Amino acid sequence: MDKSMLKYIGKRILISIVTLFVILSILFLMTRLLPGTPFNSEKMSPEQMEVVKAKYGLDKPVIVQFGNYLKNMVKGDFGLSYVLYKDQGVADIVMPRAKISFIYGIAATALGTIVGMLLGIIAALKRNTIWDTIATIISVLGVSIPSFVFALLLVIILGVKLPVLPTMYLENDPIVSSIIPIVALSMSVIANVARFTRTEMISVLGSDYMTLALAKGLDKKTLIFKHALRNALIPVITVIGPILVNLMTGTMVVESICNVPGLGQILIDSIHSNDYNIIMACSFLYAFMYIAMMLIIDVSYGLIDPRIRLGKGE
Amino acid sequence: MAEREKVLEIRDLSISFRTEGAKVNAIRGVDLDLYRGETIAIVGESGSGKSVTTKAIMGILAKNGTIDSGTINYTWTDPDGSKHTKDIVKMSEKEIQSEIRGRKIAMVFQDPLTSLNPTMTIGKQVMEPMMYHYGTSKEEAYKKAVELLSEVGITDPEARMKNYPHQLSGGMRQRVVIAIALSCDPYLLICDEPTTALDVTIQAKILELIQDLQKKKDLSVIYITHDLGVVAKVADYVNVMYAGKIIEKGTIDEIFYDPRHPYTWGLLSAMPDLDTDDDELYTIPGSPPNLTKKVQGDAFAPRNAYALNIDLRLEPPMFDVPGSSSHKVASWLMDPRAPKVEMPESLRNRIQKMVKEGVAK
Amino acid sequence: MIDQTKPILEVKDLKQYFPISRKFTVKAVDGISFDIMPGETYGLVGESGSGKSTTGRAIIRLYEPTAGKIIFEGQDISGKMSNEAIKTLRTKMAMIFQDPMACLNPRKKVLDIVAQGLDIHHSYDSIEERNEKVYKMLETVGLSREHANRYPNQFSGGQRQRIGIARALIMNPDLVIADEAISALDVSIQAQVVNLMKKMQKETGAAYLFIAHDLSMVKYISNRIGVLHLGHLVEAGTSEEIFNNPLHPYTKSLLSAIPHPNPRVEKTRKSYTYDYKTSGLNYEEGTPHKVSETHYVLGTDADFERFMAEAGKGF
Amino acid sequence: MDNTKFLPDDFELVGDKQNINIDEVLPSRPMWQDILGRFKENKGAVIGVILIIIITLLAIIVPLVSRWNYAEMNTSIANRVPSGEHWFGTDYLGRDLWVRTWQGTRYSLIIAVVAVIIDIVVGMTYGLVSGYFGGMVDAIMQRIQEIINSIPTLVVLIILLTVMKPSLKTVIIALIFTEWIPMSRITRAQVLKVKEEEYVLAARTLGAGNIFILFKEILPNIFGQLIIMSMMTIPNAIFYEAYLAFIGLGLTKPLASLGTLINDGFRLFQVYPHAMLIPAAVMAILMLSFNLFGDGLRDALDPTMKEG
Amino acid sequence: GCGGAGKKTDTSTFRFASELDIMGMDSSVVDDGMSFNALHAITEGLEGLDKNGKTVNAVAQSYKVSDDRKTYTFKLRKDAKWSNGDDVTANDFVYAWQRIIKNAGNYAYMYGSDGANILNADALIKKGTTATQAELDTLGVKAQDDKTLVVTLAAPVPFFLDLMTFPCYYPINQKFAEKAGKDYATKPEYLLSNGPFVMKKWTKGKSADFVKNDKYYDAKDVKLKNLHFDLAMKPQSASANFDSGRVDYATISSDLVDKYKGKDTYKSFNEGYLFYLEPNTKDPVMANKNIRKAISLAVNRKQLCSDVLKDGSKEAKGFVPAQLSQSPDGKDFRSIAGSFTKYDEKAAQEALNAGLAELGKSEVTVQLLYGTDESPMDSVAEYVQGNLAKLKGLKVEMSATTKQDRINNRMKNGNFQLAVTRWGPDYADPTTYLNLLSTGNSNNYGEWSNAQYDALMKQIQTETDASKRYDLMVQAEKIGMDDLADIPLFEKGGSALQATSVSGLVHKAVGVPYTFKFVTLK
Ligand SMILES: Nc1ncnc2c1ncn2[C@@H]1O[C@H](COP(=O)(O)OP(=O)(O)OP(=O)(O)O)[C@@H](O)[C@H]1O
Ligand SMILES: Nc1ncnc2c1ncn2[C@@H]1O[C@H](COP(=O)(O)OP(=O)(O)OP(=O)(O)O)[C@@H](O)[C@H]1O
Ligand SMILES: [Mg+2]
Ligand SMILES: [Mg+2]
Repeated sequence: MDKSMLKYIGKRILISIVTLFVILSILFLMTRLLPGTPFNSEKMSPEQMEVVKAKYGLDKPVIVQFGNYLKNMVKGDFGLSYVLYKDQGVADIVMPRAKISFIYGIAATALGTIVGMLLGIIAALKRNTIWDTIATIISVLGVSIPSFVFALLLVIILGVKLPVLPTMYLENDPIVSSIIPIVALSMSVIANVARFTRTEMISVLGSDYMTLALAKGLDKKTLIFKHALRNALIPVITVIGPILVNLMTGTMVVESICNVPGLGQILIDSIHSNDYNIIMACSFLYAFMYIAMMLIIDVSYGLIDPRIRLGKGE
Repeated sequence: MAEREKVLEIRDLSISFRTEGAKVNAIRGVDLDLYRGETIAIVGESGSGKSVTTKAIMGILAKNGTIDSGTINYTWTDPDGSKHTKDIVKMSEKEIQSEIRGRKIAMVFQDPLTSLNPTMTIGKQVMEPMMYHYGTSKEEAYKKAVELLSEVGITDPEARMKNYPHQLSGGMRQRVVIAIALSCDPYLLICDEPTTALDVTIQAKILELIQDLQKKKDLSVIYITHDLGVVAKVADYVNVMYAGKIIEKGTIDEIFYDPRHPYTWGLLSAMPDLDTDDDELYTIPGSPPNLTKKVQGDAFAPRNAYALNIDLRLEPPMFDVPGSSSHKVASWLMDPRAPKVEMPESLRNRIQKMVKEGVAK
Repeated sequence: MIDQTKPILEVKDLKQYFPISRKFTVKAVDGISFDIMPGETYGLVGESGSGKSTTGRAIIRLYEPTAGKIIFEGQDISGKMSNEAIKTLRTKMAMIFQDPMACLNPRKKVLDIVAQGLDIHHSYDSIEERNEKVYKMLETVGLSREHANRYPNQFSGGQRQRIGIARALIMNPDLVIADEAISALDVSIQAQVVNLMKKMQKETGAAYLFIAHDLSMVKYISNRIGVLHLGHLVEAGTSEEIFNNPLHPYTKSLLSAIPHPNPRVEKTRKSYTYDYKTSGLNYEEGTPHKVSETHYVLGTDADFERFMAEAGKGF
Repeated sequence: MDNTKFLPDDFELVGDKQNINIDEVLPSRPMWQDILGRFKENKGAVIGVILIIIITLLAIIVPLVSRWNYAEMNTSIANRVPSGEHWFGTDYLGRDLWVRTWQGTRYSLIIAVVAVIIDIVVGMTYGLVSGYFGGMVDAIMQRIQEIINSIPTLVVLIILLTVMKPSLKTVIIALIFTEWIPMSRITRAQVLKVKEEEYVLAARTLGAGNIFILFKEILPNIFGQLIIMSMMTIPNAIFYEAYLAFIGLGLTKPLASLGTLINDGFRLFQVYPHAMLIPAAVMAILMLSFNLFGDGLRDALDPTMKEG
Repeated sequence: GCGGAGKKTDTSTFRFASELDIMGMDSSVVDDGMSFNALHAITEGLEGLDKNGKTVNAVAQSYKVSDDRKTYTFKLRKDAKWSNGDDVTANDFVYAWQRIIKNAGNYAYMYGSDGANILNADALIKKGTTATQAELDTLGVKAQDDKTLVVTLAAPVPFFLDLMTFPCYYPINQKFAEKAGKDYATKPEYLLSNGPFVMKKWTKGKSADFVKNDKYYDAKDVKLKNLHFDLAMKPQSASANFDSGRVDYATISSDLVDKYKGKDTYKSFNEGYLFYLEPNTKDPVMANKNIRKAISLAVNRKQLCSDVLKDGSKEAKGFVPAQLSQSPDGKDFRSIAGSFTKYDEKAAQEALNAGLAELGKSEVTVQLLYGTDESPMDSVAEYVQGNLAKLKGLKVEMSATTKQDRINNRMKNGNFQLAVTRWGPDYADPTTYLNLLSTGNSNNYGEWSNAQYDALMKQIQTETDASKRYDLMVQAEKIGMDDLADIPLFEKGGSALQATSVSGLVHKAVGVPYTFKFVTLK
């Protein structure tokens, strides 16, 4: 079992590496298809432009450029920023931001999952009552109101009107200053997870093993938290992965409202300015996260649900 | 016969369910008695209300169900010898949960494949009730769980404790469910079709296991099944249920060798024994009544080849079968004014043969 | 027309393996042979997991058999098949399933469920003709035309199973595989369904492969019976031979497990336990030994002698 | 019992007077009546439909009959709060928000419908194929999806921008790029569940081809669930359109959609909150109705639903 | 943290919020405003700015100009020191100036004929990274001795001294930079300061901290002890942070102006950008002067500024913004050149009719191109469209896109009709705008061409008499404006919130935007 698990993980990692490579190649090509070049200063003469291109090796054929890029990447060198942070190493620029974005994404997902599951459980237990309706409304609002609106509301209310929380990211107090953006980001997670949990919970509650557990004479709390939750959690896990990654890519506006130095803004800026290496690095990190997330989910799926033996089938 | 000690007495139990639009009168006045150490069987077609009755005893009716009337009196003896009787219908949910379920009454469900929590080890699931109800320490619970598992015939119980349900075969799972049921030393065990999902060889083993355990622990058992072969093997008393009512009850011999209700005749005839080679098996025609509608007269009348005019009008009361204190039948055919109706020829022959076989044994 | 003297189905040394991982393979069916004559009912019994369903499914080609031959109406259907062959197979062979609820699509009307075969093979000229066929079929299985426009969940278990039968029989198959067709039903309904199946057999002359673990029903309905254990056909013979003169210890244990609806006998009777591991038998080495023209038992020569010696001794 | 009145023929056999071989069955209703009946019993669903109808009517009628035009600007009355004159107030160019909101709702409704169609046509098909065929096909399709999901949409959109003109068609094309992914994942998961059902096997024994099984056996059984999911993706699509508009691929100004109204209003939110709150409220109500409607529809379509 | 909110308690720190980030601290590379601000806070060039933003000597103690106005000899201050104690030498300038050319920095063009026009710069710029040291040494900048720097120009540049305040002309300590190598200027520890402040901490994309530089020659004039930048802070966030007392100064977008207008914390200033409509004269419709005229007349610039932008933007009267440059006799260029814009709906309709008649059409459709990521361009475009929609016979289609696509794809390739665009001055001289209309200028996307104009521009380049030159520039602008080569819209204003305790912050529209040296806090 353990061995087959390891083998399975190994195989998945190999596939992931191939997938990542394909993503990188496509991205590399696509960045070159973006209109213009990284050097758009309207004030540069065409000759000067050629000089600059040569400086970064962008005058070479794309395939050669890609080869060089891969070579450097394997060494951990993501190249230099061409436009935004001119001539500075991309890794130094992107990594600290990635760290914050990832932490926020994970924290918001965790928070959203916990609250969402609670809501979903309440809705399932109090099915067709006012509680259920309230939970439904909350989850619909969660998906239909964008997270940046929540972020701004929280900033205005908690940060300005009754100043209890900082209105921006503070390096010396990262935890307190992260509350607002994380809460805002978690809203859509809450919504999605609540809905999903409700459906799952209803089917779990109706299952035979819950009846048996009930017949054992366990109280409600034990029933729900010891018996039902884990089983309801399994399908919920599958939705969390993509949510998490969406969160990390969709944080741009919330990041800017809460003044968080994350990946969102720099990715947009780099795309707008054709800063190839930053685009590549950010996208690579996202792709990496996404694929890693999928892998982790598949594996944890097997851990949480003993019925699923990995290595079987595939 | 020694003094029989009554542990359960159900009187006039009526249960209905609210469903979309209609109200289902699933149980319509059930009386049931169970004595210590004895086994009763409830038999009847699918949908006749067997499960609902037993779920009511456990207080685990579905949310949309209500007990409209009746009492479920449960009697138990404390270690100090004092006797107590309580009406489960009147008990609060909390009380039932902490007093009755699992502790005094335990249940084994039909489908062993789905009645174990797939994400919990066997060991945990067996240990849980003891630890929960009696605060047994983990070590002690573990010891007892291993004991229980070996008692229900699981080989290498220590290793199995760590297994998840899906790693066990159907028969083993049902044994685990039985072990769980027995973990808190209940007085009363309810088995709701415990072997329907299992194949014959395993069924036989499980039935024998329950019989052994019952003897060893002096359990009272309620058996729910539609398999008369199973009933024949395990039951002391039989209650035949139809459309939410018990329509015939008696000792096992009375029901098998002297059935009186046409429905019981049908049930007995429908099952081929190993010698049946009629061209066609006997069947009960038609299908059970729709319980969302008010039943007029005898619910079985529309399917009854021996229906009397009064059956269409009035519900028959429980008639005592003359010469027996235990045999009762709810059929107007028992009324002295009714024409004398005999059971079908083929059934009579079969019963005669069975009696002979029984004697030969 | 079907030659009444030749088997409609011949299964020769059928093997069906399922690879679980590179190292481990489930040998669900491991070399079984039997044949079914036209209009005959062949019962297949055995404990859960013995390979009964797998055999049925391999025959109807839901699986690609690992090895062996399946000859249906003179045609080898075990290897790659032409479209034509598949089509005849699909129309001439039909299947009835165990769980009457699970095997009916809950979102389809009975009319469309029963007409499925007709729809797939376009075996009608007009919708009226199609519907008429369905109505007739429904009536044959004891349902009425009014039922055609309902959904499966509006029926009782027995009625559902009749719908399943109607679906299987509407194409006039020559062979029907009934995989535990009655196991999920309660007694009185089992009888209804069995009666119906017998009636239909009389009318259409179809042969049945009747898979079940309820031996009393199997005995009642089958002409011949095969006993499967762990993917091997351990004993085969006519119903009488199997029930009156079981030779293989597994068959004996299976028979001993059947509960008799006779309390005086049943109360004291104990089933007989058979454990392959401790039995000293090895199915792989055994070959079918002929007891009579129709009765075979699996075993080595030595096993066979022992079986014969123990014959009739009961348990 | 003593006071029971007995009739003279009470104790005679009924005999052949009743035909005991007729099965009693549940009363039947035509399918649509059934669905409608179940739907109507669902209070939430009915409210949802009524709201959708009201919103749709407003979206169609208001821009036609209002005395304001959605594009007519008058900066001297910019950023007015709601009043008798301008029921929803005015925006930063002094345009009437009552008209603009309903005009925007119009487009957002179109986008919603388009998104649902894309979900169904692209996402569902992809998920169906991937889940149903499994094995290598599934593995490859999943990888492709991973790749698409991993490439920042903005990069794709900007490349698209160089070859496409902004229009509804472009929005649809852009939606096709990404909108379907969540749907395909859910469809796939559902297919994996359903494809092992016995009735699918039954269809196969009758010779059903893959297409028949996919569309006649599997799809009807997962459709309800998919509708719900599809409803959940509508807001994404609506905001995505706003994002496209911002990049230059969506509706061109002065046309608006609810998404762009919310985005525009958001900029002024601290000063003139009404400009965002009103379209956001319409959006939320719309979403709530869609969800209620979807829930109701799923339950109504499901003939197996028992409990309410 | 104690809730984090609350009022300012620290009176020694000036907290400055910026929407932009510091993109780099290497003066030979950077080209953006916020980096300029930061560099200017720690570095002094030859020339600097006084309290009023006027150019004054800084590292240069004095200078001498040759008669042909082509050679400048700077004497450097003796007490100008780097924060590591090294003297600021003439070689530091030579090294820095050569470095920007060798690095092919974005601002290298400022050395060529589009800027200071330093001898041989044009040729060297084209060589860029491939230029050898020997070639670089031909650049017109020499260290005569440690404290004497000689700069030779290819032609006289009237605004040469102003240019010397620009970061691209700042000195770099060669020894230090070479030792740091690739790391130079990437972290505070790899930076030297010769200005009022020293960089202490720098979190990219987030914040930067400076403290007063005690080694600065003019340290006595610096009252501010600590300077803190909050970087990349969006106006929405900046305003919230200003409200909660976390920042002392923040620029805000026009969306927020109504919230603060009238309060004493509200400030507005001239950003220096000119926003204008650029017609593509190669397009058959836009080639028609009457149509261009109609468009110009139809835009209500005043209302645009007061009702839509609200941030202190002013209606543009011509192609050269007001307050950019003054004539030798101290008059603003605009006041000399007069006004070329007007709002007159009726005249606009007449012009349009005339234009349509010339084209022989009853209606024309014009695509208005703008970038959505260039706020407030989208509001402007929308407003202009609303204005033009009032003209009968003119249909305006909106063509939104990104800035990249707008400039590099659409405008550069002539794939547009009418575009909203903007130009920021590189230096305080009208030619920074007027050059745009020269035939063959790489930024003349509309390809407007006029021989007379070109001749004038050539003349301006070589004219040494300042007032004559000024006159020529006025003439040139008139030619362009009369032909509606471009349709000026407004001069962008900026709005900011400034805590009442703050004074002495210098803002300039050209060159380095902010000077922090004179900031004092109450
Ligand atoms: N939660 C419920 N809601 C509505 N009706 C219910 C509910 N539970 C049971 N019923 C109805 O009550 C009746 C009796 O059901 P019950 O489960 O007791 O039958 P049973 O005799 O156990 O049948 P089976 O042999 O199929 O288990 C049936 O008609 C059933 O439909
Ligand atoms: N698709 C499959 N993949 C792997 N193993 C399978 C597959 N189908 C069946 N098996 C295995 O093959 C063996 C025989 O299964 P089969 O379903 O034929 O038994 P059965 O006799 O029909 O049992 P039951 O009475 O439980 O239906 C079992 O061990 C089963 O787990
Ligand atoms: Mg039941
Ligand atoms: Mg099977």
